[in-house]
Amino acid sequence: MDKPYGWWLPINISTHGKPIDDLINSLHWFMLALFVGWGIYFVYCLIKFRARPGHKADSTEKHFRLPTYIEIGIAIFETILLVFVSYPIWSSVKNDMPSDSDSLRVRVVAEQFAWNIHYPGDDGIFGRTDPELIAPEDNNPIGLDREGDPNAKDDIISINNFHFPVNKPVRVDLSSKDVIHSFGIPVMRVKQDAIPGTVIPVWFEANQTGSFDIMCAQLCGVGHTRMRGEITVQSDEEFKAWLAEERTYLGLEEG
Amino acid sequence: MSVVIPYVSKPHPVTGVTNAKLGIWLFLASEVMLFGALFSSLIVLRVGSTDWPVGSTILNVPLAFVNTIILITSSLTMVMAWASLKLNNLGKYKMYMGLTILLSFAFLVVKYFEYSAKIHHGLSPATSNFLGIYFTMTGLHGLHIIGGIVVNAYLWIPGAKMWHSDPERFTGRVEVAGLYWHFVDLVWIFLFPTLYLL
Amino acid sequence: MGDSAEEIRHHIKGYFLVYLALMVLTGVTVGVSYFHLAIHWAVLVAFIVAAVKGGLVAAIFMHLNNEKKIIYWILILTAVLAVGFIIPVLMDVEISAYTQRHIPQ
Amino acid sequence: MSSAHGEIHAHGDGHAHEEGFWRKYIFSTDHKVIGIQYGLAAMAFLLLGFGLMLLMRWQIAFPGIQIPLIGKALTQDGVLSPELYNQFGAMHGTIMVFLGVVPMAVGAFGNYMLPLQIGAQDMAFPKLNMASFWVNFVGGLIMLGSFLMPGGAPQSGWTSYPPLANIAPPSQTAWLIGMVFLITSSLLGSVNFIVTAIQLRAPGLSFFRLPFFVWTQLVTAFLLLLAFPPLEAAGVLQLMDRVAGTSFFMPSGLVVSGEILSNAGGGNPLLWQHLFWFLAHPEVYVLILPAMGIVGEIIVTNTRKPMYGYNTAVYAIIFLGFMSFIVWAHHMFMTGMGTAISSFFQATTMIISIPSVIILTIFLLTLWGASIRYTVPMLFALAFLPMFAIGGLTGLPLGLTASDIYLHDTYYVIGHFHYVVSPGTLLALMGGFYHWFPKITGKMFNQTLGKLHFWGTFIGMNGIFGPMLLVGMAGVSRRLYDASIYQAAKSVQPLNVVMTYSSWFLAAAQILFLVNLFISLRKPKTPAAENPWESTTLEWTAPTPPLPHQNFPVPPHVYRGPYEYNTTSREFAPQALQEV
Ligand code: HEA
Ligand code: HEA
Ligand code: CUA
Ligand SMILES: [Cu+2]
Repeated sequence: MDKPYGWWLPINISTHGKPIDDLINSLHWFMLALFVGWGIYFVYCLIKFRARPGHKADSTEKHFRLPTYIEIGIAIFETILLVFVSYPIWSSVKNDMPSDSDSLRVRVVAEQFAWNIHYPGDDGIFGRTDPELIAPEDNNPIGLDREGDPNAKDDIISINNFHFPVNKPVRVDLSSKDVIHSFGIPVMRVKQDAIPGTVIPVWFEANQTGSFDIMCAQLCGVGHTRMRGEITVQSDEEFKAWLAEERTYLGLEEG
Repeated sequence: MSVVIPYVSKPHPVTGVTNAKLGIWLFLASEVMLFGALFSSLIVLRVGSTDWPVGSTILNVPLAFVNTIILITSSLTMVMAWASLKLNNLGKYKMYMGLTILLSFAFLVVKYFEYSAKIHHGLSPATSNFLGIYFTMTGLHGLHIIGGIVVNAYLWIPGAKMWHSDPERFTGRVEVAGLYWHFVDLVWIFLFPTLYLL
Repeated sequence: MGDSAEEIRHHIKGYFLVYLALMVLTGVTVGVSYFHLAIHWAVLVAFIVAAVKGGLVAAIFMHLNNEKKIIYWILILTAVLAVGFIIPVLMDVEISAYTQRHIPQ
Repeated sequence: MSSAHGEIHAHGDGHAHEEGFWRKYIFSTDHKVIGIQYGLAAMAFLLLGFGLMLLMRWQIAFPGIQIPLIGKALTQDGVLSPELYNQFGAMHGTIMVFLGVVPMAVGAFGNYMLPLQIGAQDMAFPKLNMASFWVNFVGGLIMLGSFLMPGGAPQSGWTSYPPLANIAPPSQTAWLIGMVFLITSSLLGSVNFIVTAIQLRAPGLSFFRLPFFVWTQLVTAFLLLLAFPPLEAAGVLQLMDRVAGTSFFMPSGLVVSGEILSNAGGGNPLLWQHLFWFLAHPEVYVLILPAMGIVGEIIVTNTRKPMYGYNTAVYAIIFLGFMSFIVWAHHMFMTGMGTAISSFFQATTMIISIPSVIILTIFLLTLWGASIRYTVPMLFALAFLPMFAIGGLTGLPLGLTASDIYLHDTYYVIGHFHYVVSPGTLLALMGGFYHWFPKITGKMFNQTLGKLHFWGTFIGMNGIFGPMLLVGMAGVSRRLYDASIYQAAKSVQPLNVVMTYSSWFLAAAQILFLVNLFISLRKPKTPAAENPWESTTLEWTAPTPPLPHQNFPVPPHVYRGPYEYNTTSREFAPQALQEV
């Protein structure tokens, strides 16, 4: 396939992204048509009706129908886009949360200036977290209660490295430790602000492997520019292998 | 030769109001948006909070009650000041206007005691969002009171000279000052229950 | 507003009556607050009373009971916008079903 | 006219002797002097805002490379630091919007032209008018002062989102105080404008005889009057958060650089965004409406025929103004908004695009059957149409949640609104400048330099903002100090270089403007400046320049609609003209 990034939309590796791209593209064709249409008329007027000897402005009261029809047309087209295109996409993005059974569920906790990815481990249950316990130095940037909470024992925390399997829905519970960030993955057609004090669910499913950028899309301070994460979409086996690596790296016993 | 601006004392034939009257109402409209936004914020914060106290458990209702009485009374004296001018009675005007100013000071004094009591008990805006919004809104309202005092004080003595040159315009000014003052009173009428009683 | 001395005197009676009403109503709000009604009732009562009081001040003291059209239009516009602000905000901030708020991260 | 002239000047001079320098030029209550004061201040701020951006653009195009010449003055290694980048970005936005374009469009053009166009002697409240300028001036000084504060200028973006803004360096407090001043100034100003436009119209000047520009100013004034207070409230709340330790915008348990913040919590960051955008969306129409007004005046004058569907245009403007109050949350689609509310705001956003389309269509149809004179102001006005069209059209994908998911906070947004504010509004303002310069100064400017300025500006701006849309499409986030670490940005880096060179080109074009300004001012007064475009509206029947205070030797009376070109036996029939 062609190179992933260019001067227009980059490749889309998400299952829900296609309609979004179609909307953006068709909308731009529509805009172009309007602009060129009007533009032609515009330029025509500029030439035809330029002031010149013997040419006099015609001030008689006129009424043109066509523009009114065009305006109505624009209104109708916008309504269609809104009701039949934008609304369905948005509601699926917002409501079709995959069930925990057939999806990978992770927490993403944004902070100045990194993305903390929190995997529940084999038990599939997120351990309790508590701001008091935050200790970046011993791999605990989100205050996971490893001692107190049994569910936390097998939890895996990865910083800026977000691995997940291809062809499997991923549900992210997005939150922030400090200020507002925005979890943006261009190739995944995903963007969601991380609002401190709230947890916002986001879902997506990749249909292609590879590794791509996570960009922070909301000004979050001096490090906003380098708040770069990386998603690595891989086969289920590779993903499992990676989890195991992480587990040993973190010195956790098998779940 | 200098500017002649129409409709400063006589109302505009079509709109039926003087410039000042239209102006003050526009200003009050913006004030409505200002306090409207603050009340909205209060609602948002309150609905969003899990531990919003009942005002009366923290704030001093009797003092606020007294202040309500004071403010309402000052509204009455204010409108009476205007009415006295309408009845061509400058003396009465001065009396009522004087009373209004007096009452406004009384209001501020009571507020002062209220605030200092809070601070004394170590209750500051930082203690909770309830106290935060309480100090913010009553504080802003207090500033409006002070503004009103300044205007009224001016109209009370120095500004009153105009009564002899252009009584109509002066009466208009007093009416405008009155509108502002009643609005400040009106805001308090809503602040009192929302902050102190609920 | 009427301008003849007669009407003014008549108005003045009105002012004092309104004043009394305001006093009484203030008493009512405070009185009610001691019954410790269920919150929504308390809010309702408090708001109604406040609205009546505010209405009186606006209508009589501020002469809104007979004011020029243009003033009414300005105030209507303002009221519409104020309401048009708070309703969507409340819907978004609190009733938004897609964010679970106040969960410590 | 000219016969009355000598006697008029006698008035003018006689008057000049009455007041001293200070009353006449500094603390003047004359709307014309105040207008010029606003204009000069705004121009300075526009150039400053541009200057800041030139530095930023260098860093964007050549990340980590020393800024030529002045680099060393900013940082010791001569490379723009990320801190400075954020400060300049935030201040560029703040200055351009609140201290540049609005004071220019409303403070300068509105103040100067509104009373003249309605045949009034001055604003309804001249002293208030002076006050509003000086309050605005103080606000501007505070904003400038913030650059010198410890920790540097405000750096949380012009949107100042908490919690970031709450934990920002002290200068953020200055930003808030400065905003309170600017807001107060706008409130005073807008009250004044509305009262003036409603009460002080010359006899015979009914609402539907008002020049289009006056209508846009009237609607703008209402937007400022009713949209600004919520931001004032928000400003006060954030001020409390910062100085009094409240947490209106801060939930509990925030951990900033390892420290748990001690604030009580329970606040809501989104509350700020709602309050902010409730102002800031109407604000953007404050940026465009006066521009549309100016463009309308210029186009109609230079087409030598009445405006097509004047009444429709007026209704469209009013509708636009009203709608602009209920679309604000389209800036917040990605904050976790549900389907119900987002649908509401998508709908209103789509609806609001219609009146804009109508207005543009009206301008375009006015060209039909016209006799277009390509004067300098007309060039700017004509260019405004396609530029605003691009800016407006690119608003549509942003207005639909589905496409906004991808485009939100990318350079596409930057491209969108710069097309409306820069090649849109700024071109219109420059056009207005050339249109009214003769009446204001009694002198003519240099046509050739004017045309060069136009082409330079037009090409330069498109060279900047056209590519910007593509950069956004590639997915590059805004407010990035150094995007080069992202794959998406690498592919569009050449475009960034083009944009930066274009911005220099644009800067060069502005030098032509300034040169033209100065040489024109040093020319002698000419009668040619009386009514060079043969316009019909009232300001052109006033003496040149209009009399200090009082404007007209005798209060004008209006007998006809605003744009009677070739409708009578005359080529053009001024509004104040009785017999034909
Ligand atoms: C003057 C300023 C201005 C104007 C007029 C507009 C006009 C519009 N804006 Fe824009 N907008 C901004 C300034 C402006 N905007 C700013 C500053 C921001 C960013 C703030 C920030 O985040 O920092 C922004 C951001 C912004 C967003 C948020 C994007 C995001 O953050 O994700 C959205 C979303 O809906 C939006 C939508 C619109 C729409 C639908 C219009 C509509 O009103 C447009 C209607 C106009 C048209 C539809 C054009 C019609 C013309 C024709 C069809 C004729 C065409 C042809 C010829 C004449 C040749 N704008
Ligand atoms: C009115 C608003 C306005 C205007 C006019 C401009 C004008 C320009 N802007 Fe700006 N811009 C903003 C408002 C504006 N901007 C805002 C709100 C932001 C977001 C900030 C944030 O992220 O918080 C932004 C952000 C922004 C960015 C993104 C930064 C980032 O995200 O990291 C960039 C990047 O190139 C940019 C560039 C420019 C350029 C090159 C111009 C040029 O067009 C400048 C042209 C200027 C001139 C040509 C001077 C003209 C004036 C005169 C010569 C006097 C004229 C005289 C009369 C009219 C009488 N702007
Ligand atoms: Cu995190 Cu920007
Ligand atoms: Cu907007």
